[in-house]
Amino acid sequence: MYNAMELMICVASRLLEDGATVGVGTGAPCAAAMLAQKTHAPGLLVAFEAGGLAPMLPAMPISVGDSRTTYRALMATSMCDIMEACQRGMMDYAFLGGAQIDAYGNLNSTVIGDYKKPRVRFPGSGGANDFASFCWRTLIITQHDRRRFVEEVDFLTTPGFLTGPGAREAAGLPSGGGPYRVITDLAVMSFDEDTCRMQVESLHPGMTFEQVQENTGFELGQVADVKETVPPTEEELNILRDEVDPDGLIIGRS
Amino acid sequence: MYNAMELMICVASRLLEDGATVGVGTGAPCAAAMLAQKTHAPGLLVAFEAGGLAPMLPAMPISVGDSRTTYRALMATSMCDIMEACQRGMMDYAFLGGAQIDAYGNLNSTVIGDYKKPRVRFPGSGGANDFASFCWRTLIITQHDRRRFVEEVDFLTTPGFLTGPGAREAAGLPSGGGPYRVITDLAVMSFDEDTCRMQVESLHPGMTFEQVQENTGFELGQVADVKETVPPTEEELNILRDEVDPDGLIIGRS
Amino acid sequence: MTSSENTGRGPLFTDPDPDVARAFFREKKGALTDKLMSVSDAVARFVHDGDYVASGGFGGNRIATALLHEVVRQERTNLGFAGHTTTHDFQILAAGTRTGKQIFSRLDAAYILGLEARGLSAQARRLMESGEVEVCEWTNYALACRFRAAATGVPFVPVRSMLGTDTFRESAAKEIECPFTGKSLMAVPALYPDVALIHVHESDLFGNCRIRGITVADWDLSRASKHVIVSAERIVSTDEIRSDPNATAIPAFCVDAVCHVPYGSYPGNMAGEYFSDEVHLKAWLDAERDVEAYRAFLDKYLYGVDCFESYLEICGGEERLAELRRLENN
Amino acid sequence: MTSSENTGRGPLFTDPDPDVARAFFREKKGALTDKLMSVSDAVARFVHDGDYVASGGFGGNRIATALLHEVVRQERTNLGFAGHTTTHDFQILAAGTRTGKQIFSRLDAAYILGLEARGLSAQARRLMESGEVEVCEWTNYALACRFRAAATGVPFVPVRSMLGTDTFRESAAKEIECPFTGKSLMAVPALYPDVALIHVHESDLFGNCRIRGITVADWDLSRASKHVIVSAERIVSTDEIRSDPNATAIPAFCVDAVCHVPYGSYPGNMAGEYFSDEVHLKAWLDAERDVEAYRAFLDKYLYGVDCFESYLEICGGEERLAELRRLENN
Repeated sequence: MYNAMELMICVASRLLEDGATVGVGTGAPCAAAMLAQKTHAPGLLVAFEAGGLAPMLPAMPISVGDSRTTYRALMATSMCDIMEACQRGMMDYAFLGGAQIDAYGNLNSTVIGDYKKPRVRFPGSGGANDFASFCWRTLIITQHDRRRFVEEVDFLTTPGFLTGPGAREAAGLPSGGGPYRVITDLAVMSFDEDTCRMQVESLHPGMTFEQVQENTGFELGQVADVKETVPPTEEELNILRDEVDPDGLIIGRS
Repeated sequence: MYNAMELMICVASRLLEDGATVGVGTGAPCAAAMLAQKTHAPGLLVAFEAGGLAPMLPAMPISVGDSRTTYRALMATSMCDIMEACQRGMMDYAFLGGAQIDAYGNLNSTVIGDYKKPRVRFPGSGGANDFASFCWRTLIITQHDRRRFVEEVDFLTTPGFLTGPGAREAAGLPSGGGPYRVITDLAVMSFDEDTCRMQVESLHPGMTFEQVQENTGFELGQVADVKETVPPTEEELNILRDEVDPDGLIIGRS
Repeated sequence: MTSSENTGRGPLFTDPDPDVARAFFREKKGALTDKLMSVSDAVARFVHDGDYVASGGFGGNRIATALLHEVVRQERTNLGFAGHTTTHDFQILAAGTRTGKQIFSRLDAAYILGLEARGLSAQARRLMESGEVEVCEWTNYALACRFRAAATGVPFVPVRSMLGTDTFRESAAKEIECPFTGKSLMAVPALYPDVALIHVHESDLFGNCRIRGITVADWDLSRASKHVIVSAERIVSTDEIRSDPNATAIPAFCVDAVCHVPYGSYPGNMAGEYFSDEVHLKAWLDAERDVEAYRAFLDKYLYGVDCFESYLEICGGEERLAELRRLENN
Repeated sequence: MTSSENTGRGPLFTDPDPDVARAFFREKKGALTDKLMSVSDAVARFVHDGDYVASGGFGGNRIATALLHEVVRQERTNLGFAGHTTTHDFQILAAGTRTGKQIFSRLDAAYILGLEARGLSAQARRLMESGEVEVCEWTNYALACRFRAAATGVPFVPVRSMLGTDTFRESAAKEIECPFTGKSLMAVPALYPDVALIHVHESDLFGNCRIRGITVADWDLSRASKHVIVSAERIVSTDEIRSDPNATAIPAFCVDAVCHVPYGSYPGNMAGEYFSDEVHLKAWLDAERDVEAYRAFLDKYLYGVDCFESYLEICGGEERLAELRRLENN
């Protein structure tokens, strides 16, 4: 047995191929990268926006700038150095955490309500806007519900495909980037090549498309052959529980 | 007794006050800075464009990037870091070597003749244009003759006052900078505040204004009370010969 | 969508003019003078009401906690503040003064309120939702580049993020056209803080500093700021600095004050020295939820403390600090 | 005066478009693969006729002499070349091939021909006065900023030098107006070299490199270049690199080839290792004055040499190298 977070992390980790480079935040993205390194992608190069490059993570970092992010790292450098590796096109994946998201993968982590008089203030972009602007493929991992999956984000903090095909390039963003996969507790979504709108790629075991649509505030597409998400393997779960997150900080305490 | 180079170096060194910052090239400028440190300005902070900051120079550097420029230095850094200290206004003096020079202190170190078909090709700007653009006061040390002191430089490599009052600012250069003193084997020149043209500030012992004018390809001004340059003191000469340049690389072998 | 606009509508709190900054830096002399002073003297001399302040490190890592506490205790108000991933540093200033005044009223925000994996600060949220702080939005990289531009001595640098987003709309950036490629770029204006508070591993009396681990944006921040107060785990000799010129991260001519503060980043993490005190940070977060409990917490840990050494003492003193050293270096 | 013009008339040899460079960098994979190879293999694989080449270090300091010699011996032609204070490195390439062909035909020049205090190179002068090399003028800082722009991933950065001068007129820079201050600034276009030749103190098999002493522009150059060949005094283990992450200057993902070349900067100066061989450098300068003597010199020291180790041998071998070590470390 496994819980939703374990499933999400295992599914996410498989998207990171060996030899790729990925910029990650703390929490589930970092856990997924660590799991990938310990399974199929030992040569996955993990970068942290505050300056840590390719550490041998001894434990889950609490901050993307804490000293675990440079433990036996290949380099301890600056925020600009990491971000500029991304900006010049050397970072394959950005791996971002949960937020309000729309059909084009645009993210809000700034405010709920009107910007000038927000009902709720959130942290803001941090490095998310930079990562999603610069890295070739943005991966998003988040809970799936109608409060998060909305027709229009209250504030467009971090660019997905903006208004659709060609909009990123028209805005001046580096060409060829954009969101790649959204991994939730219900399904894995990709983006339609022609419309840039979110579509179901695979349904988690036991889920129907209708259930996913019901929890989504905009109209979802689906690929021609929606598959069932391959559940976590025994090996993945063991490594995740024993080596990646033994204290259950992210996957929950057992 | 002393030779012309010794005089020039001693006179130049006195212009560098304690606590000031100066960017220097190899040769006479570096010797002048070293002499200043060993006499009246122990706290003079010397920077080299390639990245050396405040070394305890064990000997005259051969290159502004050789390891002597970081011998027991406060910092070994990059060209950009040094140049940007200058660009943001933290370097008081730039100290440049000889070149073709006009009445406004504009320097040529690129070509003699037409640029496209030069009679003689020289090294070009190096860091001279940057130093003279960024540092508050440019000091120039050079031989004095009509081939060097010309009505119009063949190529304006490095900015003096360009065409005169306000021209630097109009061109976009940082305001308030420009050439400060020109030290030659004949005299010390400054620049008229109103016209920005070169004027004799002091004549070296035995020199007349007419002799200096005769060796100058443009009309020279002179300050109201032209003085005689104070010759090198015994102490200055001893330190220069024994500690700064014991091998006589710059002041000549004795 | 905002891609048709070309100027963010956020407020620009500081002057990006490099000639104004140059005129200031020209008068900044005395690289090689003794700058060692107490934390209270340093803050008294170099942090003034209305100043624009920036905090080094990364929110909860290598932050100048002692200096930040002192700013609160000396009741500075009406500050501007720069926050690229500002977490516990933000939380400290968000506490306000003992008499209930706000410390800062202008904020360049890239990441605020949160303490990353630890959760959100209730007090920071109350402050930010009060409408009492004027905010301008940025990204972490854009804000770092604003320091970079200032350190470089130019009024802006171009970046390729923020484009097409509301983050841009609420910023003070400007969209420009690249003269070489015709592409849209985001010009982010130079940010010259009045004063930076930076904690380092080692400094000499003059302010030549060494940093271990990530430098975040402090290379640029130390150069961009009109005044720099450094607190250091250790004071070393200038001979020691000169023995390894590659290790110097901040040169003395950028620095105005040097304070000797062992454990000066506590409860933050100091690379190679001590790990963050997650127990204390959690207590701080928890206390913020209840206004009364929070006031008592602040009285005990911040307002009522005479100096940083006393704070360390009531947080567990040497025993706790030794534990955090073990945690960092195991 | 040129302040009324707004574009330099010099040639732009390389494409400053960051999206073109991004498409290239996207395919550059395998940070953590073994890249150790011979100097001849590295040059054969990564330096092609017509490529734009940049040389690390500073002219006669920490230059990749072994790689430069190999470029000459493998008779590369029609190269572009970037020279910010290019001195002995320039002199090596200016020699031309054994069969009398020119190595480079396009040159971004900031400081050329001279060897600083040592005097001017007669051969470099002949070449540059022949009219056979297309030249674009820059300053040292402007050229460093062109690497900075490329490393940053933006098409240009603004600087405040070159303004109002003929150096600008003969450059490929563009004058722009600052959107914040209205001031004139010089936009210098990103320079993405096809290949950079960089000598370092230590590298692991993957290309994680350490540099001691000044870094000049190599931090940016290594990141800006599409391919990077590193020669290293010592090959160290990745464990050793990981033991001090602060010491890494170039990360492996920028590097394509690693060559183990002790004394690889000879006759240049290598900080902390060996001083420059002023006797040999003077001999080279002297030989250039007479065309016949120069040909014999090149046959002996460059064309007729099978590898860099042989060059070291005929320059005095271990005895001379030990002397240069003493000179550096006394």
